[in-house]
Amino acid sequence: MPLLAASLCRLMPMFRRILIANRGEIALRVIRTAQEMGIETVAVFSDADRNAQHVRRASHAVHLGGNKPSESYLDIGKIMDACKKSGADAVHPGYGFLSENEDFAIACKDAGVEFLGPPPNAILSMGDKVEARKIADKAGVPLVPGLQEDISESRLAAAAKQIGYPVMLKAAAGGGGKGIRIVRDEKGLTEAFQLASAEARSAFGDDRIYLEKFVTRPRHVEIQVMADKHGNVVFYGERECSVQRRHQKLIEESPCAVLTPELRAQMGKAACDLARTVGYVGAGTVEFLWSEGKFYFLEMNTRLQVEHPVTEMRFGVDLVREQIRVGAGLKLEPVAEPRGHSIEVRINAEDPQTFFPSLGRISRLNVPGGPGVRLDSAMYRGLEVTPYYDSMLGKLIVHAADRPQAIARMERALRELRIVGVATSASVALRTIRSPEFLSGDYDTGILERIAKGPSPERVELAMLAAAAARFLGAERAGAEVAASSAAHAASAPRWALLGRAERLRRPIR
Amino acid sequence: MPLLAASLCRLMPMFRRILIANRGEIALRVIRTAQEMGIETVAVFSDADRNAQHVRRASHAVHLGGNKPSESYLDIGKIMDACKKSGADAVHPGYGFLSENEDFAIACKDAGVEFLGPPPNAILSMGDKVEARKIADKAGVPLVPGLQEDISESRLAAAAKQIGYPVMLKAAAGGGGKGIRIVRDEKGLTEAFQLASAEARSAFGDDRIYLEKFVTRPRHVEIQVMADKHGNVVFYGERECSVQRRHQKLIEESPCAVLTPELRAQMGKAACDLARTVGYVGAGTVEFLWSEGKFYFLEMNTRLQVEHPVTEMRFGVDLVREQIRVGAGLKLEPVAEPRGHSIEVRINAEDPQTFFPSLGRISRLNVPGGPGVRLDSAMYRGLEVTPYYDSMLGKLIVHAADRPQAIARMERALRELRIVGVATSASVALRTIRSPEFLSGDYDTGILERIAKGPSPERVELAMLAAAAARFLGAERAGAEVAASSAAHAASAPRWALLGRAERLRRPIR
Amino acid sequence: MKYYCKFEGQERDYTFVRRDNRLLCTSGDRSYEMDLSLVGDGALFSMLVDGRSYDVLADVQREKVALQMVGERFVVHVEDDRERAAHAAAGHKSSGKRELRAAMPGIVVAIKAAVGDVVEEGQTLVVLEAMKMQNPLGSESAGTITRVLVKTGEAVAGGALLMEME
Amino acid sequence: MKYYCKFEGQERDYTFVRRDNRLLCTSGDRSYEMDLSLVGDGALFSMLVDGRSYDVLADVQREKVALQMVGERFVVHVEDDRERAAHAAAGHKSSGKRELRAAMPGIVVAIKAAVGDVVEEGQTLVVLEAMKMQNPLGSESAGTITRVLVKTGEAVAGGALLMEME
Repeated sequence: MPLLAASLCRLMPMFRRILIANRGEIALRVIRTAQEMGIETVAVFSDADRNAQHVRRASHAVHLGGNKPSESYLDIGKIMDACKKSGADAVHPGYGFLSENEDFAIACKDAGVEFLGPPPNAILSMGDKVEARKIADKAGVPLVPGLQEDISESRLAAAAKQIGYPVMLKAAAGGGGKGIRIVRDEKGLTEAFQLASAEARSAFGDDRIYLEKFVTRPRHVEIQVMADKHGNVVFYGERECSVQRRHQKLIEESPCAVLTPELRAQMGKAACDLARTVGYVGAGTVEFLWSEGKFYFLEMNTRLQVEHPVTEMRFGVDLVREQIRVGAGLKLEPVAEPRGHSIEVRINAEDPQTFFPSLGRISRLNVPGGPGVRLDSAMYRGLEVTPYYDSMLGKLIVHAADRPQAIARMERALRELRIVGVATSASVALRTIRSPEFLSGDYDTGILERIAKGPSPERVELAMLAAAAARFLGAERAGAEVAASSAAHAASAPRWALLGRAERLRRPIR
Repeated sequence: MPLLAASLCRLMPMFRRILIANRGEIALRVIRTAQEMGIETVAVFSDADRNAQHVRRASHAVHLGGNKPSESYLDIGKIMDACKKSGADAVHPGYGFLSENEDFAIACKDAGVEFLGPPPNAILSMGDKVEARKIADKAGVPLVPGLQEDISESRLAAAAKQIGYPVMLKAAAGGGGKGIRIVRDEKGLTEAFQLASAEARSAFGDDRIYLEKFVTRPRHVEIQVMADKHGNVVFYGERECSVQRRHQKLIEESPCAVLTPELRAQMGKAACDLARTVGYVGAGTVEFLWSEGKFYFLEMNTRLQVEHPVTEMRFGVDLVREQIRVGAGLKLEPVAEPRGHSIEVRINAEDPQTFFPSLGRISRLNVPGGPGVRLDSAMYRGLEVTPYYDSMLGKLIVHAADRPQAIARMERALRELRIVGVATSASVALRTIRSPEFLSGDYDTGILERIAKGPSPERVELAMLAAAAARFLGAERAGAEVAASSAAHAASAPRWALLGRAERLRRPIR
Repeated sequence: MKYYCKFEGQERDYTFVRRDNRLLCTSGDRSYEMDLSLVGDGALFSMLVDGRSYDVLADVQREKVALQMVGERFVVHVEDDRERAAHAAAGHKSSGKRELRAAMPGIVVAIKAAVGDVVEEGQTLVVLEAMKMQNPLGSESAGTITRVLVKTGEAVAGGALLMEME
Repeated sequence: MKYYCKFEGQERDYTFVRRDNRLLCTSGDRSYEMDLSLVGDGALFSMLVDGRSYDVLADVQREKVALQMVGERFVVHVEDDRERAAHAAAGHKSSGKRELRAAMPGIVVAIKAAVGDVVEEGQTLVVLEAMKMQNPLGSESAGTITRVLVKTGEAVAGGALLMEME
């Protein structure tokens, strides 16, 4: 009875209205699924985000005010007010911001609004990385050698010496690569500690740092879990996330090229056991280090992960839909057999050489299409990329029958993607997936340091020819237009100037 | 050994260079897959298409000259010259143009270039719709009552009376809905015959017409087949294509809501039998009429179909890749189990009320993203939609776990799609998929005539408020800018004018 | 400011007032709290109505406002106070002559009537080919052809005058 | 017309000549048959080189040409004959003073040196926070700080002058 099912889905949604306590592509991601489920959505927004896609595409929008996260997306009071004002009966926290804040989960509970994430206790115990390591240890999950407690600056040098260099400094409240530093010898230890603490304080409001041994040729492999309120816990395979720079993931793929079925099953079981131990509900990710055929618990992220689409495309599942269903008390749908291979590339607004953030206005945008390509992004032509928020503009995800085909598809999609107005990490990703190391599948978290920084000589030749051609075309155009054109056209040209504009401006007026 | 596989794929492609004897989205579609397979591509182009995406995205491009199809994409001599000039060792014909022209297939064979389609004999016998019916009849496939031979104007009235009204007039050389007319009584018969003949002559260079009984509440259901050079023939389920206007498909989906597994198997077997009978190679589609639980052979299209992505998304297969592999003499890959439901909407440049073609320049384009959405299109900002070619701008395809979810996803994707500069059929498609008739799955080829022509009263209210708000915003902006702004800005405003531009222009200068 | 909107026979007026950083809109006995924000180059705007959000593409050509929103296209006629007063003063003109215009750009492939022919309503007068389709253009009412302005084989622009009749 | 291109130490010159409806480009002993066509608003062009096709996005800012093509970004310096002659005549100027500039827009969260401090190469002088990352900005060479132009907590634009040293 398709009519009945569709009607029911519209007439009796599990929730009436979901408030999304987030911004950017993840807010849009949640809006898309909610809209498909016939559930209304409430966007919240800072001053800077008045024109953002999540505001324009939600069915409702509530202004929070301010530009700093602390005045808007991190302000629990304002967000709870927005819930009340808009009549939302559920909240999706996205990732970052309040997604792993147990006080927010408690505030939602107290207000009778369903928090689409795990119970506060699970957030609390997994959010404290030191505590999480203790719980994992008790559950029999192997750990990387390190100190399972936060350390002060005075004990730092002694502790690092005891574990042995290189060591990693990590924020106890951390996540998303913030507040992490690798230190190779005692010289840089104090400054790294200070920077990491400051970053941790700024990102999480908690500057506690712990130490871990930095293992050899580590790979970062994580397990996607999902739990319902009836005690069922499942996992949807793994994601390989070793392509990182500054401890921020740049490329993720699934399956991981080096994982045996046995190891996958062991890791999956360990992840599910851990989720059960803490009474988990909803979507979560258990991160492991993989090194020389062994795996070690890193941390559990008690939220939807940025890279969740990699899993969605392989398993044909909508993880946001499952989060909402589970939140409404429904049982988990069975996990389908995975199909093919998927890869995600994060598109960050940053200089491809220096990795510094690149700000500006997106004046032109060409997005890839065709088979097996997905773009999750809140970009639009005219978007101002501001310094207030994360530099990630979106995520490009591909799916194909096997790994070589998926790599070829990603290469094709990255070439189709054109963003003008800010520099992006896309060209670095393109060079990475074309590198012999990535193609072989035998890579580790150091891969980006080994990727060629510049384009190949043939490409440079081509680019010089094209640059000369651009000047030639501009000069010809300027010559042809010099009689007909007024200054009018040039005056309104965007930052990415019309060819020939510079030429015209250089000609004497009159 | 992923590295080896990827390298081999690049170093030893099955073809070195494929020429695409087509334009628009299908040329781009073939380029995408060839690029992913490491095969170079050659675009051919008319004068009007110098800037088209297929020209810019192919690795090579050859100018054919002229604007009319007969001077370019239909000129076998010019295309064979382009093959020679570019060193192409295979040709993909796309759909339309020369894709079902046996002389072209023969010319390729003679030139030692692989034609990525069936052998000339198969094209010839299936291309003549009268001949095709005879072959199908002999193979035991049920036929719609009708005349299996072409008829002249003088015998027309008698033949129609014999079959019984309503009747359909169809081009013997037809395909793609061109040269088809339904006639309900004798009054309109002669004019319909003349129009259909003229259309057939213009589209196929062959004005022969045949007659068929118009069956009750017919559905158009087709089977996708693929055959290799080793005698293997497979089918990838069916596509339901009953949402048509002017006999042009607008919405396609898979699976068909009313097909039983038994009937699907029968139709699949019939389609494969027919393909075997004519020694078929490559991708083909056998079209059936479905009416009251029975199916009747309509015709076989000896090419890749516009709506092939519907099948690709369900079966996780790249049909263009399979065409290329099969053309290179490789064996077919096994057919995977289908997953979920997919729907395609064709985006045509046409007035949504009158269905008349809409020409113009695409000045703004916002394409949908997120999970399960695919856009196959050669649109770009700046594209001039000319009267020389088909009005189809592209195809929007979605995939989801089941039919209601796929419909909801298509609704979401259609709302995200924004095209400014030409009117499109998108709003008609949106109203269609939201209609109770489509939602129920119980529809037939007459569905579009029953779809509400205009928006709902609530939407009209909203639109009037928004229109007033647009004028108000424009007036406010004009007021604010009146001092600061020069005429410069307005002078270069695009056709889709800046708000406030009209306001400013109306103010007295000085 | 007050605006008078017309869409397919329906009429509404809307008055906008900014007060204390708020924008209010009233229409008849209804009133809305509005928040309007231009996006990018200004063809797009975000409209919040009592907290409900709409993403509107608007092409304002004097009194003709073409919109894309909620997945639909609308063309709404909007007058402000001054325009309304001006139109009332000018009154309306109308012509007895009827015209057949090309509904789309295309090539004239057949002319089915000549000057002096008496034609019926709906009778095909011209066949236009565009995008490979043959499109018959019919008479909107019965009458007599007074002028034929095109020839077979001629390419015509959308909206071009093809025939006149009385 | 002749153009002189520089990219990361490499130099090439290209001469374009239109002849009989053809466009030829020569560079050293190589020559190419070209076909160039502007697309849309002209920031994009299609370049055919001996039948090979490239889709090029170009931002021409006088002699600085920023390109996006083949999946990469390039900034190529291009001079024409007149510009080359002018530069040769003008010669080069250089300054002994060194500057520390903000590599990106952000907020100054720490200042690690004061006027008069003698600093080493690579020593962190300022920490900038941008997009939630702490970015240490180091000295490019050893020297003495002569000016500090920013305060902790201050928001600075990309390229803003932060310190001067000698």
